[in-house]
Amino acid sequence: MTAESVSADIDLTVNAGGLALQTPVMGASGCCGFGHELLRLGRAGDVSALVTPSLTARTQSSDHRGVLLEVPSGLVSPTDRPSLGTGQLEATRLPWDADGIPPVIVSLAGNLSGAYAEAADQLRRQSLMRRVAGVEVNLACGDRKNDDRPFAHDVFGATKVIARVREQLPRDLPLFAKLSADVHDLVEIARGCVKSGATGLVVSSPLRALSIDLPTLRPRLTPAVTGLSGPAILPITLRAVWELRAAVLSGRLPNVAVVAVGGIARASDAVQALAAGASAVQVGSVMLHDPSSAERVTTGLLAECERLGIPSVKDLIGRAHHD
Amino acid sequence: MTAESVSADIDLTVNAGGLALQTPVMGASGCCGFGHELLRLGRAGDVSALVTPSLTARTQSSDHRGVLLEVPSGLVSPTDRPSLGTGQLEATRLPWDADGIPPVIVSLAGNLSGAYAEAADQLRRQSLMRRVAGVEVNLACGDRKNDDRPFAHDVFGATKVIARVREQLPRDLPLFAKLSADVHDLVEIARGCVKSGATGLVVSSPLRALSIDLPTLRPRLTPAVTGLSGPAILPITLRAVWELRAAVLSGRLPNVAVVAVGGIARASDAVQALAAGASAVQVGSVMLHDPSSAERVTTGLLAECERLGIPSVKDLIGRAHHD
Amino acid sequence: MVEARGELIASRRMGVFQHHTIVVPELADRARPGQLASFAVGGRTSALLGRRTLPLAAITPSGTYGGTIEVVVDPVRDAGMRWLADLRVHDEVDVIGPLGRAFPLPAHGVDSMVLGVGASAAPLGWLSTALRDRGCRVELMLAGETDRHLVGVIEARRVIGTVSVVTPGPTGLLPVLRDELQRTLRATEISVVYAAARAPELSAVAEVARPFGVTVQALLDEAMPCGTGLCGSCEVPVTGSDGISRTIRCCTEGAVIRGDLVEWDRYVAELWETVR
Amino acid sequence: MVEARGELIASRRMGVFQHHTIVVPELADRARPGQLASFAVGGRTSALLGRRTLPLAAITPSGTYGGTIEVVVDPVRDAGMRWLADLRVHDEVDVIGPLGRAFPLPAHGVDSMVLGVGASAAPLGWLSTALRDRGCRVELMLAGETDRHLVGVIEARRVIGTVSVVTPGPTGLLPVLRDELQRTLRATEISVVYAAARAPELSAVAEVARPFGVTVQALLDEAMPCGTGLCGSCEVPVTGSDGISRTIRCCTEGAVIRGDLVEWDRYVAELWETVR
Ligand SMILES: Cc1cc2nc3c(=O)[nH]c(=O)nc-3n(C[C@H](O)[C@H](O)[C@H](O)COP(=O)(O)OP(=O)(O)OC[C@H]3O[C@@H](n4cnc5c(N)ncnc54)[C@H](O)[C@@H]3O)c2cc1C
Ligand SMILES: Cc1cc2nc3c(=O)[nH]c(=O)nc-3n(C[C@H](O)[C@H](O)[C@H](O)COP(=O)(O)OP(=O)(O)OC[C@H]3O[C@@H](n4cnc5c(N)ncnc54)[C@H](O)[C@@H]3O)c2cc1C
Ligand SMILES: Cc1cc2nc3c(=O)[nH]c(=O)nc-3n(C[C@H](O)[C@H](O)[C@H](O)COP(=O)(O)O)c2cc1C
Ligand SMILES: Cc1cc2nc3c(=O)[nH]c(=O)nc-3n(C[C@H](O)[C@H](O)[C@H](O)COP(=O)(O)O)c2cc1C
Ligand code: FES
Ligand code: FES
Repeated sequence: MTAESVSADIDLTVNAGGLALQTPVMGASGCCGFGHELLRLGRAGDVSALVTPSLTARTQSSDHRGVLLEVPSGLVSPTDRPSLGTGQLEATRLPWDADGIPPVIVSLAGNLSGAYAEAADQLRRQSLMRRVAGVEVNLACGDRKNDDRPFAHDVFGATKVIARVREQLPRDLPLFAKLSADVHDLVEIARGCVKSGATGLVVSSPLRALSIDLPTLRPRLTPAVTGLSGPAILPITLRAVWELRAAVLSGRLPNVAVVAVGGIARASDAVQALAAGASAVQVGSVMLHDPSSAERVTTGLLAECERLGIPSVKDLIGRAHHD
Repeated sequence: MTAESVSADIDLTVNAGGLALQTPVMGASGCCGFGHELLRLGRAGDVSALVTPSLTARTQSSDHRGVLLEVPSGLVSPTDRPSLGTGQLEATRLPWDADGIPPVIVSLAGNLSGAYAEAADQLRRQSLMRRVAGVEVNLACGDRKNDDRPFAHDVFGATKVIARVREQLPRDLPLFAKLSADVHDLVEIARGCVKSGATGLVVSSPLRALSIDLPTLRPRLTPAVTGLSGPAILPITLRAVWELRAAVLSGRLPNVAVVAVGGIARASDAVQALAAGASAVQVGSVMLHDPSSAERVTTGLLAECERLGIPSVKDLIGRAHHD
Repeated sequence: MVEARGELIASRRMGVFQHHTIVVPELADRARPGQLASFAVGGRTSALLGRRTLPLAAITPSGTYGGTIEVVVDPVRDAGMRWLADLRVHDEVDVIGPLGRAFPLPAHGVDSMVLGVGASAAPLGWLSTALRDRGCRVELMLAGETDRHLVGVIEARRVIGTVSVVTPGPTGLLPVLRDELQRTLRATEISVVYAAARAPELSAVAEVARPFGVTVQALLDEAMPCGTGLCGSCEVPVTGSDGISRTIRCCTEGAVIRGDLVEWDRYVAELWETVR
Repeated sequence: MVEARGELIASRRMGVFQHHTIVVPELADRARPGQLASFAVGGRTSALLGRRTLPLAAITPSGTYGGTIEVVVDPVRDAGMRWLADLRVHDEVDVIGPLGRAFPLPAHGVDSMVLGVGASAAPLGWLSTALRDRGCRVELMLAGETDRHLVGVIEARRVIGTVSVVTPGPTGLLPVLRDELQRTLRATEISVVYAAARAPELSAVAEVARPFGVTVQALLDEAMPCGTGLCGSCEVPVTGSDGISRTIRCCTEGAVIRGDLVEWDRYVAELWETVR
């Protein structure tokens, strides 16, 4: 059952930070690959946009496998996975021109603001850039110049990265800053990113976490680069979205689109995220659990709109803030 | 089966910030009541110390029920529950002198540093104070002088509260600062608390969270005072404990005991928390799910020590930091 | 109050509900009508932290099967109830009980009404028998969304004689329930109503009964996520005999509460489900 | 690769393991020995996000039952496997498959050895039959912690004739397995070893086989939490034919991998369980 067959009457299209989307359900970075696997599963069309795994200026291997550990209702995994260099895009036979591949958002990572800028610069020069509908900047990476603390935890670091990436990209290309919810003042960091050119905010990256192996009693993954994702963090995601939207409404933050990521697993989660103020959601870990999740969320979203008597999913956005 | 009957050989005693404990398994604030319920269940002796629900200077009702919402592997609940005034302690027929009641730690809350100080002052004057083995300061409350942001999110606010409470209490009384893990620089806040007199740190309070009701599309609890607890947050708790212990080892933080709270549900969780650097753990939400949890964790901890060939649970503390 | 592992030994459909018989001698030997049992749900791999607390439908003290309790589960209430309903014979489940206050029984015979809605009506057959044993006249009224949402009509007819059944009219269940109750209270000498339902229906019952000076003993079948008094999630606002407002914990101080004491408007307004 | 709901139609104990037969026509009609099926575990209320990916033990293409697959589950491996093992007839489960690369079969008869450890040996009966059908001589070696950890010895004897059994000696299973394998390779003309086991045992098999110039086709029965190639958690370090190190995804590019290609030391050192 495709989303459309449920109800032709309800409008699912949204615009998130300049990005026109057929539905509010995107695929989160690193959880949907580059498109090969979803195509093979016949599920590439389930997401309204595909965010790629984070790319870096140079192809990077990693000391460890990108192993997932199972924790209650969540996954703990490394945030410094091996990554492809943006200069290598052409050579990699990505299926971005294939039928059924949705708009592609390229995620960029780095350890210095200059590295992000270089990754963006190289990306712009690739011929595949014609298929790139937007860029998402993964700010959960450690800043070499700031004791390896994540850029997303520091307003100056985050602002600088966004400004330098913005410079490298076409003026009208939607640019998303992916923030972390585990900071005490999310709005301050968000404001810095918007001022330096982000057209949208994505919350949240995996939250800093740790898991210790028994019986060795050693961390199972490197503590500095371990994150928690999955349904366990949904209430924290919702809170972060709420806070950003409330800041827009109170004037503390310029008007900017928010995209919710972190624990979205079913339609009711997506409805909550939209009501809290998100213009779209991304499904991540749950795609690993069940690759039909994006479709289930989309279909369920239609059903929820019908049940609530809402003609356009846009009418849900920010509803929790109305009296 | 009591913990002792499993193995008489293994030493479970620990010292946490000046507090001598028979086992590392304490009962978390607000999840074990004042002792009545655990006594009735025959389970008061399962915890090595009972942390009371937070008390305030004056008895406070609340606009809403202290309702728990179920989320995946967690609970979302209000952090501003109705509270008893410390001045009313005597009148409340608390069972703190009853047989089987473990050492009591009184949790204090407030909305101004002066209110915490007043609560501490009144507590000290109560005759039940003779049964109080320590004080835990719940810093997750909003600071009226700082836009209602939690004290635990602001180094100045947190430091001031701890200093003012310290002044009111006997010099040798163990004093714990209960911190929140959802800040970008936990160590900085911890350092302020230790410098102003905390002998121990407890991490973490529930994390800021939100849940939205369908079909009303309104927040189910007041967003500013909603927290997430339960196994969902365990990896975040472990990460916070690790970070504090690493800061002690690197000299960034004075040597101070850390108590882990947040998602501890079984013995392996407690082992992880101790290995990450905690001297003790507190069981919270899981006691609501199953009041035999504290005993299960304790018994399992003995078994884990046996399996690992460790004669004293103290040998586990901080083990994950050894090479 | 004891914690125990119970073993499901019989299970049958009861309309849209599921009726379970569970061996738990520790509990079966001491429970009275109106008391509750609280279950951990979802099994070892469960993401559900809250317990599910239900009125006991009946007990059989230790005998052949070593003491059983019975409960009626509404599987559509939430995922945890669904899990509970889906248990099969020989499955084990973690139970705490008996919890809370039983229906206070009159010392001598009075005219009474026993009223229940949906699965909440589960304990009313047991209660009716106890009332009849004390010489009470019992009028039984069972309400539900459809015929398949009525619990124990046939069994009740055997015990009680007159059983009236209420199903929704064009504007829903509540108006019909109110009318039927009002008519019965007018036409009889009933001095007490024992009711078991969700809060909105109980509120209506209390309101209808008030002008008649009839005492309502209401079993509040609402979410009680710990069942042991530890969490405070089940608090019910009441007006004490001193006229002062306070809250009582439904799981340990209820779930049977005198209808005239509950601040119904406040309670119903504040009620949120504790499950997604 | 398809996603489907499967219905368990038969389940029996197999020593310490559980053998399940599941109706999933979409999968049964296309799988070959060495391929995998991946299951969502824990049901609706599950806290477990990772899938459990297992080698298929057998298939029966669509017929009376509409096409079945078989798997052998080790319940003590983790809580998810326990849930899978505890499923009962008529329960439904979410399956994705067939996944990955089958054992490459020789075009004509060769002398082969088929070796498996514990529940991982599940597909080897099926594989042996396929090899025999191609005219291969098959030596079967089954290893396990105890007699109750051996899968399909009796069935295998019917198909293969000679089946040797390896259980632990005073210093564990691995030394005995090595010795037995070495002795057999010395005494026979075996040119290929098909092995299914966890990584440490497979590493030993590859090491023993290397000096004999014998090809090892190894089915890596390790955690594959998505099964579809999306997560990258199952990566195995290999040396390509170009001599350059890279990683391949066990679930989609394995789980059968040539033993001489795997960088075993690195792989085993990096292996962590993906479950608590
Ligand atoms: C069947 C019945 C009829 C009632 N009729 C009236 C009435 O007409 N007017 C009125 O003001 N109140 C009436 N009541 C209320 C009753 O008198 C008590 O006020 C009420 O039951 C006490 O409830 P409680 O929850 O406050 O106390 P509880 O602690 O529940 O009850 C106190 C004790 O009284 C016993 N008890 C309760 N009701 C009766 C009874 N009717 N006869 C003998 N013992 C009893 C209980 O078994 C219990 O042990 C009636 C109660 C019942 C159960
Ligand atoms: C039974 C057997 C015996 C082997 N003996 C030797 C050996 O003595 N020396 C050596 O260097 N390598 C040997 N090999 C390895 C073999 O020649 C290929 O190199 C290997 O199977 C290719 O594996 P792959 O994973 O790289 O490619 P794959 O993609 O798995 O295999 C490529 C294709 O070759 C087919 N195939 C695999 N093996 C054979 C075979 N033996 N005969 C015909 N077709 C085959 C498969 O069906 C497949 O379609 C043997 C393999 C098998 C299965
Ligand atoms: C296996 C895996 C790989 C990921 N890779 C990336 C990545 O490359 N870049 C990035 O910004 N986020 C990455 N993430 C984070 C997700 O995009 C998402 O922010 C996070 O998982 C929270 O969403 P979820 O709860 O829906 O999984 C990854 C997450 C997982 C589980
Ligand atoms: C019902 C409930 C009541 C609580 N009340 C308090 C409180 O009064 N004071 C406090 O500091 N923390 C309170 N907490 C937080 C717990 O002490 C603990 O920090 C938190 O729940 C995380 O631990 P857990 O995951 O083991 O539950 C409460 C938590 C719950 C669930
Ligand atoms: S359900 Fe927890 S106090 Fe009643
Ligand atoms: S198990 Fe996820 S990529 Fe293989």
